[in-house]
Amino acid sequence: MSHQNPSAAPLHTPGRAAGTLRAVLGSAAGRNIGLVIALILLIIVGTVTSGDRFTNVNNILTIVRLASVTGVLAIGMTFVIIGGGIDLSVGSVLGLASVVATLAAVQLASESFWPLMIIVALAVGLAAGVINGIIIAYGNVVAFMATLAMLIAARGFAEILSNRTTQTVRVRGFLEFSDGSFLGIPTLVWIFILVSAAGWILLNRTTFGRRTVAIGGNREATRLAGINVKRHIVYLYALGGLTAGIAGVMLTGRTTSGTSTHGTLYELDAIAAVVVGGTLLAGGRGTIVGTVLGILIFNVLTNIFTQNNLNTSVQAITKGAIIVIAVLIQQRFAARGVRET
Amino acid sequence: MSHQNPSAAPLHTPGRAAGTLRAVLGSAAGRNIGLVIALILLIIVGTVTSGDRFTNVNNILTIVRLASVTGVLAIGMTFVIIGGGIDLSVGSVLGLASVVATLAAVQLASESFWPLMIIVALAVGLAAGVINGIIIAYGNVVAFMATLAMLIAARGFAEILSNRTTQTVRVRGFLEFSDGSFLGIPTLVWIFILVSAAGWILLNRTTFGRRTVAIGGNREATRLAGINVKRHIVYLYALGGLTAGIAGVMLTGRTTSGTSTHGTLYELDAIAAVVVGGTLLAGGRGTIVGTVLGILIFNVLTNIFTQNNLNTSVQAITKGAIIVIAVLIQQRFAARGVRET
Amino acid sequence: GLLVGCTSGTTDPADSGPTNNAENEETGDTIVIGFSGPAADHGWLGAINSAAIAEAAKYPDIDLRVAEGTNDASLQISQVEGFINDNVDAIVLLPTDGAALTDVATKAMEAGIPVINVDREFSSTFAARVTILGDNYGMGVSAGTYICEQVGDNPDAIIAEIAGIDSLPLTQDRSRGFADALDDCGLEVSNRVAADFTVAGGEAVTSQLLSAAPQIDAIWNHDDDQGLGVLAAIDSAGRDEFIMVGGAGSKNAMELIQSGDSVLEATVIYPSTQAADGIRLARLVAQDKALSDLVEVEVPNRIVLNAPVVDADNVEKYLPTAFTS
Amino acid sequence: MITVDHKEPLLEVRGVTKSFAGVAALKGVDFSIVPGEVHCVLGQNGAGKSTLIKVLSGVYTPEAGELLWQGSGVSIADPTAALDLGIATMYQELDVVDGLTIAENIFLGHELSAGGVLKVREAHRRTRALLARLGHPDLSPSREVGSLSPANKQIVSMARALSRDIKLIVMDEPSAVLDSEEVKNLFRVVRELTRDGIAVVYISHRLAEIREIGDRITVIKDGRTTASGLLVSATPTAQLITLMTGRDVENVFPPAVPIPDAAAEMLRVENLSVRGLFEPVSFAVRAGEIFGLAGLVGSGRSEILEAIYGALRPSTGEVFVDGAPIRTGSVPTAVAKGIGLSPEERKSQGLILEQPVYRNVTLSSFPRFARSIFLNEKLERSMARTQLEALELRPADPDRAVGLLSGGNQQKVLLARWLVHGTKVLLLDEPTRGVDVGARAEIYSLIRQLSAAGTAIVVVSSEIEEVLGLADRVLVLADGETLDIRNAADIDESGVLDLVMKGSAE
Ligand SMILES: Nc1ncnc2c1ncn2[C@@H]1O[C@H](COP(=O)(O)OP(=O)(O)OP(=O)(O)O)[C@@H](O)[C@H]1O
Ligand SMILES: Nc1ncnc2c1ncn2[C@@H]1O[C@H](COP(=O)(O)OP(=O)(O)OP(=O)(O)O)[C@@H](O)[C@H]1O
Ligand SMILES: [Mg+2]
Ligand SMILES: [Mg+2]
Repeated sequence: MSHQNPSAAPLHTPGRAAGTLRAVLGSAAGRNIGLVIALILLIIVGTVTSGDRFTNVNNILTIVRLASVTGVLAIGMTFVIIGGGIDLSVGSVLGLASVVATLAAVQLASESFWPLMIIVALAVGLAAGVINGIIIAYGNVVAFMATLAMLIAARGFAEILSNRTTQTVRVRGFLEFSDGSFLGIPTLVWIFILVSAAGWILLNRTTFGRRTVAIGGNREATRLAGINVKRHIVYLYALGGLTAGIAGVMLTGRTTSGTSTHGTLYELDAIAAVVVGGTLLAGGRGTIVGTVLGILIFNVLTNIFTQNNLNTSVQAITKGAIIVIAVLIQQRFAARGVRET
Repeated sequence: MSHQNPSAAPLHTPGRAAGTLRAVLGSAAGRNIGLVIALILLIIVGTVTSGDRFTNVNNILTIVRLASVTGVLAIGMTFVIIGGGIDLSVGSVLGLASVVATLAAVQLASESFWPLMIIVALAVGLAAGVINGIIIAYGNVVAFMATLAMLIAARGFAEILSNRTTQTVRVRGFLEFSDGSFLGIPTLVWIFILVSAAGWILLNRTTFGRRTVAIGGNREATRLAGINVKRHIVYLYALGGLTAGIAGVMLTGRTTSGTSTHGTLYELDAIAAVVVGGTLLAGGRGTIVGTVLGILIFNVLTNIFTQNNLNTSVQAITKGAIIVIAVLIQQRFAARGVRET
Repeated sequence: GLLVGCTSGTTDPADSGPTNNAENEETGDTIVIGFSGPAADHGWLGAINSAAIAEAAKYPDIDLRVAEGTNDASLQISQVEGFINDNVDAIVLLPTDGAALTDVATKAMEAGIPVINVDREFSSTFAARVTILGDNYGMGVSAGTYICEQVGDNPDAIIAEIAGIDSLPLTQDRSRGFADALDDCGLEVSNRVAADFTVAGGEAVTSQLLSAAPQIDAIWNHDDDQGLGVLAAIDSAGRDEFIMVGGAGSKNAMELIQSGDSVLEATVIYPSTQAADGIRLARLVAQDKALSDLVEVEVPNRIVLNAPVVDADNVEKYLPTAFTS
Repeated sequence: MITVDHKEPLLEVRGVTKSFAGVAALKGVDFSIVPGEVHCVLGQNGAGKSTLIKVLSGVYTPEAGELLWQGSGVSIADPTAALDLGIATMYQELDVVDGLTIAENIFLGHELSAGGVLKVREAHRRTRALLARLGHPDLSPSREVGSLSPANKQIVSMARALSRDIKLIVMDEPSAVLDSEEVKNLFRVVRELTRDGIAVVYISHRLAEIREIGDRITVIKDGRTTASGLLVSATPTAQLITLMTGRDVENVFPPAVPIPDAAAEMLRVENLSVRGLFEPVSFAVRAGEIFGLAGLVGSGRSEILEAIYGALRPSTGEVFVDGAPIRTGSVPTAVAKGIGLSPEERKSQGLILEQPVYRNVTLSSFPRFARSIFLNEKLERSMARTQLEALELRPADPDRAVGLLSGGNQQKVLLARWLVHGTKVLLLDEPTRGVDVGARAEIYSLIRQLSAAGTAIVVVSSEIEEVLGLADRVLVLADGETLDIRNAADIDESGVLDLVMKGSAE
């Protein structure tokens, strides 16, 4: 979908005497060096402008806690995009999941059944994802439109279910779980870490990941290699929906409430992080580490803005400029990393 | 960017005895028959549910007047998408253009200089488009990110310029122009008609249009044919920006005011209309007629909802379903029209 | 709740009329106030922000931190967490969603930071030291009552409603108040559309509404900001057989009411100075001062602002505090 | 044949070098072209022929060396510069735009227009003339190119080159997608061009074609000219092969191995048809047998393979593997039952170009090295490596992106895929398209080895000679209809063509 110059599309070039270091640099990890540098630059800016208000542990936890909800979405989105698709509905499905989870909370026979809330939310996310996937894979509807339709429909559905009110969750067990922490790290951040780790393994160490990359790289060739491409695409959107369900639980915990407006425009944040993270919008290439770095970059940026009491309009302009610069830095290094091996 | 099944990608099969009628059906126009049918179905629904409240001239003018602003955006977007790109910034650039135009109105030495407002707005749109184009074509930044950055930045810039207030336009000449009509058709609708017609000619009858299709279809081959692809891409986004400027003028006239919130999320409406209209998101194929039909379908739909006093949540769900159905009908016919020739 | 007509918030503190209290105005210890509100993507919210900032600027003892306006509850939570981390002296919070921000506000309170809850109410009373609210339900009642007075003698009167963003609780409160008031005089809403608080949105839904309803007796438009678009659509359709009542109370709307040459006959005030009041109250609370003109030695817990109807007769009185949309 | 000695060179290339990311593709190429000659450039896959072509057409800027055009130095900075000089190029990768019509493709970049407005009628008129000249008056100028077969796309590409005012036309493997009839047509046009004094640079891996059309030859090996300006008439084929490969390549087709009588029937196709594409076809292939499908382009050979493989849903018929019927219309089923396909378009249908070689090899065989869903990458690499070494992949680097390999080596990767999988039935569609002589011989002997090891093989090729040389039995078809099945030894190339001509006439 992009005007990327195809002739500039980096292919692995042959390593002659590729030392270990070089191998790493040229690998997917190497492509993320540009991002790490961008992140470090931002951290320096934060430290210089706000001193230890920026660097203290609480602030860092604030940043990662905020990052974790869209982070989980972005992990699912990474798979969908690598597989050659896009999912505009995740934010809205998140909202729907949060509404259904809070409705479930009201119905709970006993407070100790609270994990049911989570299961229900995940099921809602999964179901929405499966519907997306079926419409896209078997109905041959272009992903952009199918998930746009789901975006609109899921929001409407959430409004009807919630009667457009925000429901507060008062289920003790759930709140303690979601607001708790383990080894000093908040539950939400743990979830993000676990989802990212699972995503990394799934993408790099399983047949599922391998198929995803193959489909995004050349769908027809993958089909002719004997892989059930349509079914796999359903799985991809199901995964996207599942992460939306997880994020829905997380946001419900974080805000102790469920409402149809939860997650509005989160799809854009997730897509932006994935793309800044070096995943090709056209599919076939991407990394989980890049996505995590992309998410961190955006959230550190927002934190720096708040710390420095910047006018929101100025923030907007700066943010626009920084997105372009981040993509440029990331590209520069992606190209270099590949060329050098 | 889509999960379209390449094996299902419509290929013309060799025509054996292709009559003239068949040639038309199989041509670009033929691909729009599905859309015409979808539109007729909607009109029937409208007539059945609302009778002549729906079919009366005033209501029809209301629909097309409303359609005209996003319609103009969608014409520009059609070019950008056919050329293989995407422009997320048009809504926000529209807002910026409206703010600058109203600021200009305040500065006018004499009311009779009002066309200056229009010129200024168009210049703003054009400039934003050129910046997009340069970043994308020469900076090799993926279009999605570059225009997302522009979306954010232009909104911020508009806020600063407008000081976040809505300026009312009181320039008589401008208001008379924009609220006027000619041969019973409102000025705004005329603008939409003219822009569409110009777009049609540009796409189908000029070298610019053919090169746009070529770049979207096979960028490398187009470069090898001796065409300056990067420059052309700048032109494409400039065109997108220009239509955003025109739409900015139109919305300023329509609302008699300029504000940074004008045009919020219009990019999605425009993209949705273009894609429902049969333009491939991947580029290389699309029609202006399809886009116009797509815009009309969405606006007739909204009108029917209002006529029937539907709850917004129900509207949302119905809209989601109708988008999917429209794309399905449109695809069915696109495939058939092609196969039959 | 205690009703206090409080519309003079932005005037100079030195001569702020009946609430003047020299002791309160005296510069005290410098306090840091954190302020966070929704994205200023709307005239009324823009006015909320600028009034708050302007108010803080008047007091040399206030150091105001303004977080990026946002419509994302999660981001706003992290902003409040930031204020807690920085250990500010008070927080003025206009939540994007009251329920969603309750928990973090409670944490701030627990950390000893008084929270002033503005406009959209938390779901727990422990989450705020002071709650200052506009009266959304009351707004609907005021608008409905006014319309009943004007057209109530016609039992078949066609009443249209142009709501704001439908998924916001405040919109539902307004609509409920409106419906209840109309019910009192035997009327009901026959056509209802919802816009999005933007000028363009107001224009778009109104043009559709007008063609859906060829004859209307009265319209209530929830928001004067989108009202600009509503009026543009009405003008362009050349319709004037009805009366219209606005909402929020923008300067624009009041000027039109004053001039009397449009369908807009009245508007219901929804004060845009709530956050500015919040800043003042935060200062008083943080400096352990009391609200003047009350015998009570502490600032009250809950202040609900009035939602008066402005029409040609009393517009003079309200024009000076109206906000520019 | 013309004599070239006393003609002024049109274009001289001296010491041109070009490298990609530090890897040299051209290390010093010299040759010169005179007006009116057909100058053939030969070399193995990856020798640098296409890179050289792209230097001439302004796609790449050489790092060193010079280009002399009619005696004076020029720099060809971009495609426009080349076209302005009068150099038109038909690239190896089909370079047409699917969404445009034939006429629009032909005039892309030099549109016939008045102030930017297209002169459609004029363009159509001239397009018709060009197509007629190329022997295809049946093609309509307003037909969308996406609907054309690869062969017809090549015609459009040719018409495009001819639409310019040219002095030199460069053709990079134009015959790869053409059948023998089309190639004749092409040669007729080439002869017309040279008669008018236009020079032609012609690249092909089919040495017979060089013999037929070429005047002089330049051989490139590893980016260097090893011989330049050889007269075709004076150079024996064996010498050319040695120049190209640095060794002798003999016995192009390996001898057939007799099939043991006990050999089981591995593949049986009964009454298989796809409506509109081909009529019911039945045949059986035994273990150790190579079965060929011969016919002209568009006769439905690829579709038969695809229907067997499940990539097309058959309208009628059944497929049996090793005696048992399989569910048709599902690729995963076919693969699981032991059928493998090496598709016609290696790049777009066969390989994931950006991915490393080993992943392309193992794509169809996850169960062999994955435990549930978890990959054992060590095992995976070693399995891939074993096969790649057996096939003598060059370079033998399993981590290299497959898109960077030469055509012949890419073909080996596809063979390796099915070797790792251990298929019983292997369907090969154009297995040597674009593959050089050396690699061709290797692939032929690999195919024979595979069949000797008990695999049933079905092979499709547009080179009838190849089908006949490889196969034990051939099925001849025209327009989707089976004409005959014979032992390959009982028929020759002209016999096949006679059958086909008679078949299509009926
Ligand atoms: N764009 C590129 N980037 C990197 N390497 C390239 C590129 N193009 C070609 N090469 C490498 O340059 C060498 C020469 O390639 P080239 O395509 O010129 O060979 P060729 O002689 O045309 O082969 P074939 O007969 O297969 O067409 C090969 O090693 C190839 O991998
Ligand atoms: N791209 C295409 N789109 C639609 N129909 C096609 C296309 N290519 C070929 N056909 C039609 O399909 C039938 C079989 O074509 P195909 O080219 O696959 O046969 P083939 O014998 O495999 O020839 P090839 O040598 O090109 O592989 C013919 O009727 C042909 O016209
Ligand atoms: Mg080549
Ligand atoms: Mg074929």
